[in-house]
Amino acid sequence: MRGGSVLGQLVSACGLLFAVVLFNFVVLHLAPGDVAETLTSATGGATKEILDQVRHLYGLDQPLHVQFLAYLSRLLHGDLGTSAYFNAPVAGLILDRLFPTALLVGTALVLAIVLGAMLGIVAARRPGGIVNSLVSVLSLVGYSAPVFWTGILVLLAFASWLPLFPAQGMVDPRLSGGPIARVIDVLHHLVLPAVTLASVYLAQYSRLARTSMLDALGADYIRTARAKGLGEHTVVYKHALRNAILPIVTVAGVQVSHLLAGAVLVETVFGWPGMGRLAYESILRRDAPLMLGILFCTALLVIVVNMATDLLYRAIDPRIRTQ
Amino acid sequence: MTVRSQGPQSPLAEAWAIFRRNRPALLGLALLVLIVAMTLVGPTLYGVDPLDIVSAPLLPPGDADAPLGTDYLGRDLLAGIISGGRASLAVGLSAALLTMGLGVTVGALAGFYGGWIDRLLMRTTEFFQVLPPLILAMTIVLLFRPSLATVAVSIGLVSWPTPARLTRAEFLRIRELDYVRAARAMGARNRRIIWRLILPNAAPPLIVAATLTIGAAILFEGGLSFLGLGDSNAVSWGLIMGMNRPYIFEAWWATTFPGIVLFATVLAVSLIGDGLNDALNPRQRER
Amino acid sequence: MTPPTAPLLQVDGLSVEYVLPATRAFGHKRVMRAVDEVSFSVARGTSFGIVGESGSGKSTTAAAIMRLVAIASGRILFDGERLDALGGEALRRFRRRLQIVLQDPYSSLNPRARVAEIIREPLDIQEIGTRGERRARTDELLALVGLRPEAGRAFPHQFSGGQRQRIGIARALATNPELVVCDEPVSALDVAIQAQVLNLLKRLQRERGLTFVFISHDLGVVHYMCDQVGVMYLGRLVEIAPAKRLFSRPLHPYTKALLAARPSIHARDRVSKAAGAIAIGDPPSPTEIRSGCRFAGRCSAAQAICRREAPLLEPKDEQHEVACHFATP
Amino acid sequence: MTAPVLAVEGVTVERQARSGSVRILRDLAFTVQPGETVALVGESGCGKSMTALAIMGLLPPRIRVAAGSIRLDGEDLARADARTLNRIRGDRISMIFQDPMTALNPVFTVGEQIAEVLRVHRGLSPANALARALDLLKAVDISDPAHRLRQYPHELSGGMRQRVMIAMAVACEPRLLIADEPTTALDVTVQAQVFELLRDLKRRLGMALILITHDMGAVAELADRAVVMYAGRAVEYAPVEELIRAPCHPYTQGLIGCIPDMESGDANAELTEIPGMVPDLAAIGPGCAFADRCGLADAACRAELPPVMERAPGHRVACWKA
Repeated sequence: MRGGSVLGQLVSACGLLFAVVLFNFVVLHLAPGDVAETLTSATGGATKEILDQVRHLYGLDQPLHVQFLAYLSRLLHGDLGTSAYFNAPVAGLILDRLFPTALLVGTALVLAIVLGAMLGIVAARRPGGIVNSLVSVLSLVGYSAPVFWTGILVLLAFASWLPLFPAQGMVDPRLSGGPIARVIDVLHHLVLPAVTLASVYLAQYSRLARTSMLDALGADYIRTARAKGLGEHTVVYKHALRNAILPIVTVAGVQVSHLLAGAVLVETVFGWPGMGRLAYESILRRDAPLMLGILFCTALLVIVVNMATDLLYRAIDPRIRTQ
Repeated sequence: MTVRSQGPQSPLAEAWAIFRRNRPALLGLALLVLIVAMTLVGPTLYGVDPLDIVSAPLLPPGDADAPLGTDYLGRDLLAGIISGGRASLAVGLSAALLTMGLGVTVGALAGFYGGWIDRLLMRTTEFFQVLPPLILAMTIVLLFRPSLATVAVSIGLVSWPTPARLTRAEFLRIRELDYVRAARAMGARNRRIIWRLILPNAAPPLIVAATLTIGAAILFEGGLSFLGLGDSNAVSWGLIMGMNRPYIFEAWWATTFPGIVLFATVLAVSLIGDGLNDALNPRQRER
Repeated sequence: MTPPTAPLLQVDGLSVEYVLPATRAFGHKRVMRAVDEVSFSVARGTSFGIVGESGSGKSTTAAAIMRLVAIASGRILFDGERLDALGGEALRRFRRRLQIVLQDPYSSLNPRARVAEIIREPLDIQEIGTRGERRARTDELLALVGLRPEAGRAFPHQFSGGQRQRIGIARALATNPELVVCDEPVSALDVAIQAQVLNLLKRLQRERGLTFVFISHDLGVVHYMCDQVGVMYLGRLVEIAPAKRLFSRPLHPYTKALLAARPSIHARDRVSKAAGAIAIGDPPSPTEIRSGCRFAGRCSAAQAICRREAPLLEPKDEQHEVACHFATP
Repeated sequence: MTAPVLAVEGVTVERQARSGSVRILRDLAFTVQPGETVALVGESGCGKSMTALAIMGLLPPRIRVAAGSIRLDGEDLARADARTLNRIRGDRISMIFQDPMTALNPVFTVGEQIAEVLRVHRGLSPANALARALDLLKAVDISDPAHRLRQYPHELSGGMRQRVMIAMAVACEPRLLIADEPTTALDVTVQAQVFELLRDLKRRLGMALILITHDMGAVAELADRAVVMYAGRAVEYAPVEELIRAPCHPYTQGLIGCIPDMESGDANAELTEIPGMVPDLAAIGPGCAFADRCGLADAACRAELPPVMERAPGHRVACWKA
């Protein structure tokens, strides 16, 4: 699955990106109805003049391949089109929302991996213990609970009955304070959505960590390590963990796209001003250019993150590095 | 595969014997039967139209007219939950069928024939793994008008690569096994090798995957409806939750109750999936 | 002396190639010759053994004879017919005349089929006999390999390794083949069980006049089973001789090294091993073959010519062929 | 006679199961003298590898030494705590395994893995340990040792990996090395090299060796004395030459007779078969476990377990009919 040179990875990443662009283009043209109407439906029925203007702007009267090349060239110049509802460039709208989403998804991912790995390791070391049962229940519940429902329960519990955290948004607009106070305020807002989003992946990673740790602990090289007279701590945390971490990195990389998708629901529930919330808004307004722009940008994000995990994997697995 | 009653235990009989002793899995099965029964016969037994306004809005549970309370328009929540199951389950089930059908077919072709078919599939799954599934489905539903069919198709479209990869891996593994080589040496045709040798032996993980896919599709449908992208004419659990979301602090029941049923349904399916996994893949049972 | 007959199987310049994935992003695909210009013939009713270590190409040769891998070049004549030229339905029908017994008693039987179905499978595939006849034949085959008729209703996982190998042998004999290719049939079994299976194979050969191509890494097994033996090293046959002759008077340095390396219960009686007889180093990877004799890098007798020119397999006398520039008894 | 390096006495190992415990080793006793090679030989499932793991204190979960003692230079390993065992393992006693492909940790270099032993047991600094690891790689005849030191296991061939395992095992010049089927996964020409290396190291370091194998040929090549095991019990103890020349136990006789051997002349003679198969350990009756497969067995054999009896000096057998 993995392997090949870094250059090869880069080439295939560009290929994927091109496929995403092509997909966007095709889907837009396959959609029922006139393309210009689809693009402008967010304005609530455009006049004939506006439709003509859009047709001209996007070159919709041109042959398809010319349209595609034009589309491609606009993308290369950072032009993702214009949001019909906001009447603003899509690229700018998305860029404004990038940081909140990255903060939310990043925090959730780190939380899920660190906690999940810890639980999984403890569970693997004591197959009959409480933590092991906890991991089993947690993974089952985490997998089965709809994340938007979890979010609502969390809101009801920790923003309403026990009002420890703010219910909506990322910053308190009434706040007046220095930068440190602002950071604290953002973190305060971050707790509930991040925990909610992490809960799903915590379930998965704890189970995965347990499986891979059990695999590693049962491997022949662990018996070798014990036969060398190494202490239990060295055996578990040096010899086993270094191997058990590999599948977690792989899965974390693959799941970034799922995490971004989950962020749509979580951001909607918590009013978090990220790309997911923007996607929700674009659906409410039937804003096709914005939605397509978001699809493109999230795909780009996933590709970048995947390449980063690939590099990380190379760094920690010598079998890939020295092939 | 036929299971005769006499003679030593077949792998299938053995699997059922293991499953029967798995209490969580049986619990899941019972729960699922209950929920399916509720959606099938519930609307006739509880004859309240889920779209009728029966009482004051946001009435708390325990009311004589609406046992589970009312939503923001004053519609009976219980009636909504009972009827909502139909859309959720129908979409979940048909999307899962589509996912598995597409995934298994493509995966089997790629795994069995290899070559360019395989390379094409691998590229395609890579492509779909790059697109965040929910955002992709949102785009499709937005552009193609929401309906139960659009929702089911879009879920199937974004989910098939997972079973396809699994099927491909199983086919790649099994086609190199000695009993398949032996069958080739006997002159077996590809059709026989695929249907009689590889598919039955690849079935256990695929059955488990199919179960999990149903759960995932139900969740997915819930998410789309919650965002208002479901079929607005068909009541579904996700739709009720999405519409009542602005009133969670005033009426916790209107979002919590449908959520519980949705959760219970997926939980039941997951429990059955876990049970099937233990029963069909005995080697991993110790886990 | 047996009267000379036309060979049942004749392999002539057989080569099999594998394409390896490129090591670099835009690098060239590399071709590996797993079997390189292999020629030998097997007389009807005899056993031809192929010995060699891992990577020698012995199992690939077996697969090529069974037409399970693509042949790059060369001819395979079976009873005078061009087996290598057959295809489609003709090849399919032809397969009843040759069968294979595989190494792994665990993966060679379909875990989801009952033993009777497994043994009957070749008859079903080749559409031989009526249902009743196939059933009778199955019982007959079970008895032939020393299993009770009730075994037919059981599933493979209910049997031990040795019994499973018996089932595999019964399956191979279902269509009454003339040639049976045995690919390491006993190497996964414990010695005591190995003897049971070897004796069974030998008895079956005697009773039914079977012809065997017998692949093994174990010199003792080949010596016990075979009339004629070929030694393979990195895809090439380096020596062919009657079994007794090969083991008593080997000519190729590699054969000598193999014999010297084999642990024997008579080690104590043997004069201490000549140091030069043990091959030096590890066998090189089949993907990195250089010109010249393939054994040159590990051979203590290698000269300059060995690294330059690959020796051909040439007859030293009527019975003995060897591929070495300096072959000495 | 000098004091033995290892004295195994009355060792019984049990596996805990829901349905009760199963004895997988029964009343095992043997000694290993300094510098001596003792082979444990038998078919799979006879308990030979379990014996090695019991000596090393590496028994898998739910398997434990229920009775007996395992004394290394007088110190009982069966009763030692984890800390003591860690001090001894890899230092005074070490072990190599069957599959060199999986026995080395794939994510550390060869050098790191060898150096680790020296750092733990000898307290060497990382640099000194690595320098010593280089010497060890030279000692096990690995080509280009300085380069190999920085390589990962997957970059080495099977034979080289087993050499690395050996280098690691002898790093602290142990009193006893246990080799569990050390060449089963290797080609025969490489096997001969590994045997040669083991013989050479034994001579140089004066260590004792326990060779665990299913191959009588390997026993004859390498061992001084052999213990033949069947279904968790030692059925015959003898010096190797005597064992091969005049085996007493019917099982040993069968084991030697069933080897296709080209030096014993007549290839047309059928191989001796041991009929049937190894019994299920949980279902062994009160008598001799081999009785069901033995041509000589009678009612007495099935009724009562034959004790280990001395046939000749150093040659002991557990059989009523021997």
